[in-house]
Formats: sequence, C-alpha cells, structure tokens
Amino acid sequence: MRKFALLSALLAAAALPTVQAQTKLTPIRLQLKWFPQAQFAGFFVAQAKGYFKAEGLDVTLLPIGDQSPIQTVATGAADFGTTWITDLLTARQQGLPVVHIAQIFQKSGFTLVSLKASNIAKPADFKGKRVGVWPSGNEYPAIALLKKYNLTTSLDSTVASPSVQAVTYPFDPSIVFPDKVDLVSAMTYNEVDQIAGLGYSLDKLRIFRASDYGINLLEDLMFTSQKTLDDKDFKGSGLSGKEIAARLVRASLKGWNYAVKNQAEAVNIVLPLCGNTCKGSGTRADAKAHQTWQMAEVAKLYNAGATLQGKAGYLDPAAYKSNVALLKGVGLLKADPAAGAVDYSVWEAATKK
Amino acid sequence: MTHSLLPTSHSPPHSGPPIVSVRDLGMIFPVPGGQTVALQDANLEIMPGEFISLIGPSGCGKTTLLRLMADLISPTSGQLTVNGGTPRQAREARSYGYVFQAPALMEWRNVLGNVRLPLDVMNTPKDSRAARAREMLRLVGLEKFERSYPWQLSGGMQQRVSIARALAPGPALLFMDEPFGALDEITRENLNLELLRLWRETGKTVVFVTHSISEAVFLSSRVVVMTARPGKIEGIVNIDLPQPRGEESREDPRFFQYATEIRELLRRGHE
Amino acid sequence: MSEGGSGKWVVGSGNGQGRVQGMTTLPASTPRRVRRPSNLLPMLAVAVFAALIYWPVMLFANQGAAQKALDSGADLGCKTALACATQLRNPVIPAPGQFWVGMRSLSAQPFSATAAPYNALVTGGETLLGLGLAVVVGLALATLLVRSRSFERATLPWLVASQTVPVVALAPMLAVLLGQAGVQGFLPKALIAAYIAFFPVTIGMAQGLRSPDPLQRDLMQTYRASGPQTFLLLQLPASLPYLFTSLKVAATAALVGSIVAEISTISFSGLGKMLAENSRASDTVALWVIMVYGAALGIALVALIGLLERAVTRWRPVA
Amino acid sequence: MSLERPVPRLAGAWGALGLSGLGLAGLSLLLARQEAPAQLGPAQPGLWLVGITALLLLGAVGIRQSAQGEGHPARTVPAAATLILLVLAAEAALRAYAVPTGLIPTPSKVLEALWAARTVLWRDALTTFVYEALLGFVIGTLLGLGLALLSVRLRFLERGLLPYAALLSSVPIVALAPVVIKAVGLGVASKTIIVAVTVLFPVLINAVRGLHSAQSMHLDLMHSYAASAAQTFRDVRWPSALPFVFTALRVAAPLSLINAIVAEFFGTEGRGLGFRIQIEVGKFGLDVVWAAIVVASVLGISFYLVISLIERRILPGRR
Repeated sequence: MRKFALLSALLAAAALPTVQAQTKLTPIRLQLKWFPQAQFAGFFVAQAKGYFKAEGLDVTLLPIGDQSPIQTVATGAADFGTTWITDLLTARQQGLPVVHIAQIFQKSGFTLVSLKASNIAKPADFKGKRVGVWPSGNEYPAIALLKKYNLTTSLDSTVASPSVQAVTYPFDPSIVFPDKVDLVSAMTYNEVDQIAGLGYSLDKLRIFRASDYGINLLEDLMFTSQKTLDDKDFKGSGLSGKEIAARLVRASLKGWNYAVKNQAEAVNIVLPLCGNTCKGSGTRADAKAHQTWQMAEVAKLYNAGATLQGKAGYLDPAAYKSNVALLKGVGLLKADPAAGAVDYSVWEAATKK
Repeated sequence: MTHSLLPTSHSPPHSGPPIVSVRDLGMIFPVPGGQTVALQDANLEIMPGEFISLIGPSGCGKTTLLRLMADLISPTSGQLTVNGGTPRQAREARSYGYVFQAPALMEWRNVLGNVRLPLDVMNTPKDSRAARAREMLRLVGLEKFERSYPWQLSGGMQQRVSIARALAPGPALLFMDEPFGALDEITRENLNLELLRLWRETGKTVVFVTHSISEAVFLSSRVVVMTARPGKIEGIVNIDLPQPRGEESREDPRFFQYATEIRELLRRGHE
Repeated sequence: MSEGGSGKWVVGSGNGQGRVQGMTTLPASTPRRVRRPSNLLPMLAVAVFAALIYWPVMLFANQGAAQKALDSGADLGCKTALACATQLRNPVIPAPGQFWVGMRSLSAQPFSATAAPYNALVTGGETLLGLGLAVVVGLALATLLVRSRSFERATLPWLVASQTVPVVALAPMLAVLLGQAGVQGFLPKALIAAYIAFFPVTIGMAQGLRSPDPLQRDLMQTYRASGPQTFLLLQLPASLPYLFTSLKVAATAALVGSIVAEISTISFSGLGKMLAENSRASDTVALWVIMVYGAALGIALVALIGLLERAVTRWRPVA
Repeated sequence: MSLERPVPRLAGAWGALGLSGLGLAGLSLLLARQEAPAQLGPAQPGLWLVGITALLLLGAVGIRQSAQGEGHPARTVPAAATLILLVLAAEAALRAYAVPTGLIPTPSKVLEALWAARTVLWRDALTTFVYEALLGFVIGTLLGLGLALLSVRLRFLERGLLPYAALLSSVPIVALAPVVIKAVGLGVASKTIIVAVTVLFPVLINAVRGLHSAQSMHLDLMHSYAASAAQTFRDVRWPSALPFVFTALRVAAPLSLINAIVAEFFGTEGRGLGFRIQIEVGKFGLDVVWAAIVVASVLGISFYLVISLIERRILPGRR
C-alpha cells in the first residue's frame, strides 16, 4: 500500500511540470536605469495592475544607481533592462551582445539649464562658459549639443584648449548650480523641478531642451541580451526568449498607456515604492508633488513621435539613423552598429503590427 | 610514561648502562663568511639517577650539548645515544622533560593549563590530566595558584610552573638549561634546595646547564667543565658531598675545594 | 586610548615586523600600567567648546552659500543671508534645529525601509559578514605565508599591491561579475568589504602566527607535537591579540567598502544607498544625518570587536 | 617552520616556468583568432580551461622550485613569475570564454590602452597623485604631527581631544566627500582637503602614541644629565616616536591615492584618474579603466616604497 502511495506521488510529481507550464509564472528580472520613481511608472503600473502576471510573467523590478544596466543584463544578473540608446550602442561597440527591443520614450528629456540673469540666450553663447555634466555615459547629449555649435569640451582629451569647461558631479544640481557652473544638466522630469526647488522658479530659468536643437538622443528603451533572444526554452518555461520578450513588452506598453492616461493613480502606485529619491528638493521637497511633476513630464516624452502614430514602443528608423549619425559625429561610435542592434520582431510580436 | 614519580629507592649512580652516552660529538654552525665550532670531540657518559651539571663560559657549547641530547638540533659528527637509542627516538618516545632558560609559558593558559599542556599534546587519558597537573603543582608548591595566569606570577614562580610542566609526563630524564639564570640569588638558592628535593624524591636523571660554580657544586653529583672556542669538555669533577644536601653543605670545606678545582679548569681552558 | 598594559609579550612596537613588512598598524606595547586620571572632564570641555563654535561656524558656512543664492536671484523665503543661514533647505552645515528635524524624520520609524537605523543595521551586517570572510581568508593566507616561503615570495608583493587598487573603481564590475555567478543582494557588498579587510587581517595573523618565541616552539618539539598540534595549541592562541588589533583597523576600512559598494551596485538598502538617494534629492541635512549614523556605526563596530577581544583573550591583564 | 630543500634547483624551475609561460602565451595567441563573438560563451571553454589550469600548475611547481635558497633570484623570480603567469592565464581564459572588452578587457587590451592613452593618463595621474594625494598627504602629515606635539605638551588637550580623534578615525571619511565638495568646490582643493583629513587622524594618533613610547629608563638618563626639555625631545622622545609615525605614513600613502580617486567620483573639473574612470566606464572603455587602475596601483606601490625607503634611511638598523 505504502509503496503504491509513493509511486503515485512520484508519478504525480513527474506529471506536474507539464501541467503547470501554463499556470506557473516565469520569473523575470527587469533592470531599471535608476532608483524607483515615476520615470518608470509604466512598469510599476503593469506590475500593480497584474499585466505582467496576465502574460505569465513574474517580474522583479531592479533599481540601480549611476551604473549602466547593460552590464547586469549582459552578464545575466538581470534578464531585461531599460537604458539610453547611447549606452546600448557604445556597449555593442565594445562587444557586449545587447539588443534593443522596444523604445519607451520617443523624445529626449535632456536639457541644459541656466539662469536668465546670466544672459545665455542661445547655444552659441555657451562658449567660454562652465557646463556641469553627469559622467558615466550620461554626458553625451550635452557633448552632442555643444558639438553641433562647434564647441569643444574638456571631456574630449584630444582637445588642447577646449572652448567650454566641463565639470562632473554626481547628479545633484545643487552641488554646482548656480555658483560653480553657468549651465547645468537637467532632465525635464527630475532636475528641472529640483532646481526650481532651490529657489529659482521657472521664470528665472532658461531651459535649453536638447531635442529643440535637433539633439534627440533617445532615452528610456527596453533591451535584452542576444542570448535571451536566442533561448529556445527560457528558464524552462517552454517559451522562447523572443516570446517572453514580446510578452514583457506587451505588458509594459499596456502599463505605460494606462499610466500616461491615469497619471494621478500612477503616481500613487509609484510613491510607496520609492524611498528617498521620490522627493524633490528645497522648497519643493514633497514627494507627491515632485512625482506628479515627473509623471506629467515623462508622459510628454512617451506621447511623442511613433506613439502619436499609434506605434507606442516602436523605434522610428529615421530617429535611430539620426541618433547613430549624432554619435558618430561626436566620435563615440566608430562605425554603424550591426543590424542586430535592434530587433523589431519583438515589438511586432508584442503589438501584432 | 610508566615512570613513577613517587619516591623510589634512590638508585645508586653508575649502575646499569648509561642513560646518555656522548662519543666524539661535534657540532659546527655555519655563520656568515665561515663557520663556528660550537662543540668539538665531546665524550661523556651519564648514568641513570645522576645529577650532571654542564658549566662553562658563554659560547662553550653547553647549551648546544644539551640541545643535541634533546634532539632540538642534529650533530655534525660523532655519536650520541639517549635512553639506549638515538636522541630522535628518545624525543619521539617523549622520554625526557626540558626546562628552558625562560619559563616559556603559554600566556593564554592559566597555571594549571600550562602544566597540563604536555599531557594534552601527548593525548594522555583526559580524565586524569587535571589531577596529574595538580599533583605536579603541589610538588613545586604552587597548588594555590592554579587559576592564575602567567603574568600574575613572579619570575621564580613562573620557573617553578615550567619545572612542574616538565615533570608532568613523568620522564626519567630532565634537561635543564640555566633554568634559574634570570632569578635573584635568594630565589635561586631556594629553588636549588627544592630541585634537590625533587631529584631525591623522584630519582630522575638531571642534566643541568649553569653559569654558576657554586650552583653546580651544590646540586651535582658530577660537574662537566667546558671551555669555549672551540667548545669542548675540559674536565669532569666528581662532587662527593654527602646526600641529602642542605644549606650546611655550602659550609663544607670540600665545597670550596670543588669550587676551586672547577675554577682552575675554567681558567686553564681560557688561556 | 592606548593598548595600555598589554603585557610584555605583545612585541609589535610599531617597527619590528619580522619577515612580513605590513602596512597595518601594530599592537603598540605601552607597558606602563599607571592609572591615569579620567578623560571625562577634558572630553566634556572639548565637547562644550565644539558645541559653542558650531553655531558661528555653521552661520559662516551657510551665510556664504545663502548670499550667493540670493545674489543669483533665488527665492529662499528669507530676505538676508544671515536670516537664510539657519533655514537653507540644503545647507552646507545644518543648523541644530534642522539637523534635529532630519534626525527625527529619518529615525522616527526605525525599521522602515527608508529609515537610517534600519539601513545602518544592514550596512553593519554586511560589514560584519565581510569581516568574517576576511578572517577566514586572512587566516588561510597567513597560514600559507608562515608555512611556505615559496608562497610568501610568490604572492606577498601582490598582496601588498592589492591594497593599492582603488576598489571603488572595481566595485561595480565586481558586483556585476558576482551577479553573473548568482551572487546577489547582501553578499557582493560583504565580499567587497572583505576584499578591503583581508589584507590587514592577513598581515596581522601572519605576524601573530610567528609571534611565539623560539623557546615555546622548542618546547612543543620536545613533546613531539604534530604540526596541527603546534598550530592549535601555540600559534593560533598566540595570534589572537594580533588578529583583534588588525580587525579594529580593518573594520573601518570594511565599513567604507560596504558603503561604497552600496552606492555603486544594485542595492535595496544600506547607508550607502541612502547616501546616494538623498544626494540625488539634494537633501544635505539627510546626508549629515547619515554621516552621523555612519560614524556611530564605525565606532560601534570597533567597540564590538573590542568586546569580542576581551571575551576571547581573557588571559590578558586588564589595562 | 617550513622545511625546504636547501639545494637551489633553479635549472628545473626555469624549465617549468618557461614551459608554462610559453604554453600560456601560445594558448592566448591561438585563441586570438576567436575574437568578436556573437554572444557570451566559447565553443569549448572546458577544454581550454583544463589546459590553462594544467599550465598554471606546472608554473606553480616552477615557482616553488625557484623560491628555494637565499640568492637574489630566489627572492625576485617567484613574485615576477607569479605576475607574468597570472596575466598570461587571464589573457588566455578571457579569450577562451570570449569575454567582451566592455565587460573585462584582456591584459593585452589594457596594455594597448595604457599606451594609446598615455598622455591623458599621465595628465590625470599628475592631477590625482601630485596635487591631490601627495599635497593632501603632506598637509595631513604636518597637521597631524603639529597637533600631536601640541597635545603632548598640553595634557588637557590630549585627554580632551585625542579620544575624539580615535573615535573619528573609525568614521568612514568617504561620507565626508559630498559635503566637502559642496562647500569647497569641484576643483583640486576639495580633494586635497579630503585626503589631508584622512591622513591627519592616523598620523596624530600614532604620533602621540609614539611620543609616549619613550622608555622611562632613557628619560631618567636624560634627567640625570640635567638635559633640557628640548634636548630630551630631540634625543629621546622624537626618535622613539618616529617608528610609530612611519607606520602610520606607510598605511596612509597608498590610501591617500585611493581616497583622492574616491573623492573625484563626487565631482571634478574634468581631470584626474577618478574622473577618467567614470568617463570611460560610461563608454564601456573598460580597457582604459583598467589602464587607469594599473596606473593608480603602480603609483600607490611606488609611494609606499618611497616612504619605506625614507624610513629605512632615517631609521637605519632599526628595522
């Protein structure tokens, strides 16, 4: 009797995986580019609303500081990631097999901010000024913008007497602005509001949006490793890596669409997840207000370009081409990336378009 | 480890085969730019139950001779037997106890633990170790200090602990290398008396290295006088003072004769 | 603060270091056992003095910043630089009131994920784990160094060199590589702390394992003690005081290591993560609060090692 | 402790070392063709790895043999051979696994980058080492010594201030970097200050300890000569303090460079090794990053050796 019970238990255990394959969630680690905040609202919403689960995915969202998510994905510490396009293309140039699968933000949110009082009216006026940039790969929009106006920086080690003095600092604008630099790097959705919080209301500031000057280096995108895409049976789920990627993109875009439509609700979902990064600074040091600002600004970056043509998540080939040209122009890319850098099939499978 | 420590009939010297036999023993140390003859053509036989002192100036090879017997170093020439075998066999049979110039106690063990150390190393039955160590402490009169740590004891007391430690495994042979050299005169004389009593009561063979002529005469049955450069045995003096010896032995006229004889030998070697 | 009355046998005197010429500080032997008067009163006086000059120093530091901000047209909610000096939202040095408010808000719910005490505990745990790993590695390396001259000659220069590598630069890469091997979360940070701590521990242990005097070694030889017996009964206990001295040095360095690792790797908690977050949010007051917690943590770690030392090396005379 | 064969067997050692080195170099060259992979993971990494391990073991045997004896080669060959073999093995292993440069560069790539970026790295090293580390080191040492002398003269200061210094020395100073940079600016000066502060405390504590380490017998001797306080200081106190001071300096030397690099992570004006590392990490130019680390490491070791050399000059016969 006992023996029989054991046998049947073993049989049941052996049968289990095939039965469960449909119901068991596939664990996925998605590496975000920063600490949790409304910048990633779409993913948090997809998580909270169960969009990932509905696709059979059990997603863990990983935060990161000022490092590149590329390395965590390339080494398999995470399965998917979000990052900026500059990061992705330079990584590929150095032999890291990472692949673009979806473009979340269709427009660059990078700006350089100065005080109106400092009389910098146009990029040509940047000459001889001090510009604050973020190192670790976040400095290229600024460099590209300067380059466009034939300005050189001290970041380029081949230039003997640069026309702009660049300083590096770790993201917090209050370290350098306004006393130590004339222009400071700021994302529309984050640092601009932080600067406002320092006591400089928007009417005292002049904001140079990189995208207004044709420097539209694309930011938050989704990517994965070639290995994941080639995987025939992703983590024993019975599904190919490509299929998993498509499901992840589909759920994420659903989350994003919901977040930009229901911004207040999205902010409420984000708020409990972010620790000390949620708050703005200075007089605007209020988490909710800052994240509301951020959500609104992020929505503008999402609702642009391809999204407006009903193709959310699509990397517009023309935008991509101009990005590559820009990066080659500043010497960051030595040649055109191989065709495998972007895999449109994932987005097509995700949106059935 | 079968040797009893309890008082036995004190076996008379010169009976049976020698416990230590030294034949044409030589020891050469390499030094930068040459070599030093630490010991040359040493010959000596030590009988069971004897108390032998090795005396001589610094560099005469007396410590070297003792360390050779204990197999702490190996000779470059000659033969040496201890307990009927090679020194190595004697050491591996754990058949001698060694008392150093300094107490060399383990600072992290208390007095009892220090005396127990050889028993721990030699893996004697666990339950008897503490009792054995206490017995040894009683023998050296330190039973009240078993819980103290070394730093809490005076130099003399520390050296007594180290003697108790050497006795703990019950060896028949005791090597002592200037054990009282660093102590003051009063302590030293007290410990001399105590050592004689231990020797009498336990019937051990003692090989004792010293600088002091009076200590050598007072303690020994024979004194081996050594001289330096090269280190060699200059002569051997039989000390025929009556046993048991006590303070009064130092007043004995023969005591002075022996001392003078040794001094003469030392001087001769010096010239 | 001396290692007073450590007994004659702790021979490290700041210079004699045997074969291993370490970079670590050594147990200083200050053999005087004189009872010195309590430091309490002078310390108190210095504390009072520091408290008294805090206010003017703070005013001076912040007034400059406030003046610059006002000059550039910032709306700070106050009119003069002096008035602003005590209420800047991101002051150079926080006013006592500001500090207190920041302290309370970061400590109010001590075990919430954003509170400083909780994160200090996480960092402390990482550091302790790192120190534990460092002791294991240090003991193994020290044993090899002491046992084999070939090993010492082949590796010692590179062990020294390992301490000149800026680990901070390596930390992110190290964490990524460990992540690939499935090591994530708590452990990578502990490993980075261990990388920093292993060297002083190794050198201290090597010194300690060599510290028994020749007579003690001879003694063990007369017992025909085996290698492991000599190691366990003589060398290991003799090395313990050296171990703790080097651990105290290593603790601070390891703490820096785990904080840096938290800043520069994927981290869900820890003082380093708080430091990074609050620095992004321009919250200087929070930075000061975290610094104070970091300082307290460093002091607590050293004190903890001191306690452990007293418990383990009970044979040593009390200073 | 270790019973090593007294007969030097250098001839056999050269054979094993040469064979192992040539084998590893050959493997690397063979693997060089296997560059630019489509994905991580080699064709037959296991097989290559077995070969590399076997050659390393052979090399280890050679190193062991070459370390016998007391000759000059026996003291220098093992360390050099260890480095060369490990570098070659890393080269071969990284190529066997086809690890991309963006993750871990091969040693040959690092060497290439070292050469290609030599002028930039030279300028960065000048900034970080000379203006930040060295200057901060000198300032911190002088301040530490000054404070030590002052507090030894004024007992009250010693008893009131020194306990705090000892506490502060267990504070992670990196936490200070953002605040100092905010107050002082992004230029070189802020880094110099941070380095100086990190050097100051160990020097102060060790110097005070050293000044108290004079033997009372020596002091009594000076007293018996009716020597003045200055004479006693010059002939007894100061010489006995020096070994302690140098211990602190030797530890602080490489640390000052590392701290300068850490501080640069919190803001620069576009110069320095820390800045270079950050910029290159952003481009996945890890070959340049490692080149910068190599430069920092070499500078750190040299700094350490120079301090040791000065120590040996000033304290002849004491080591």
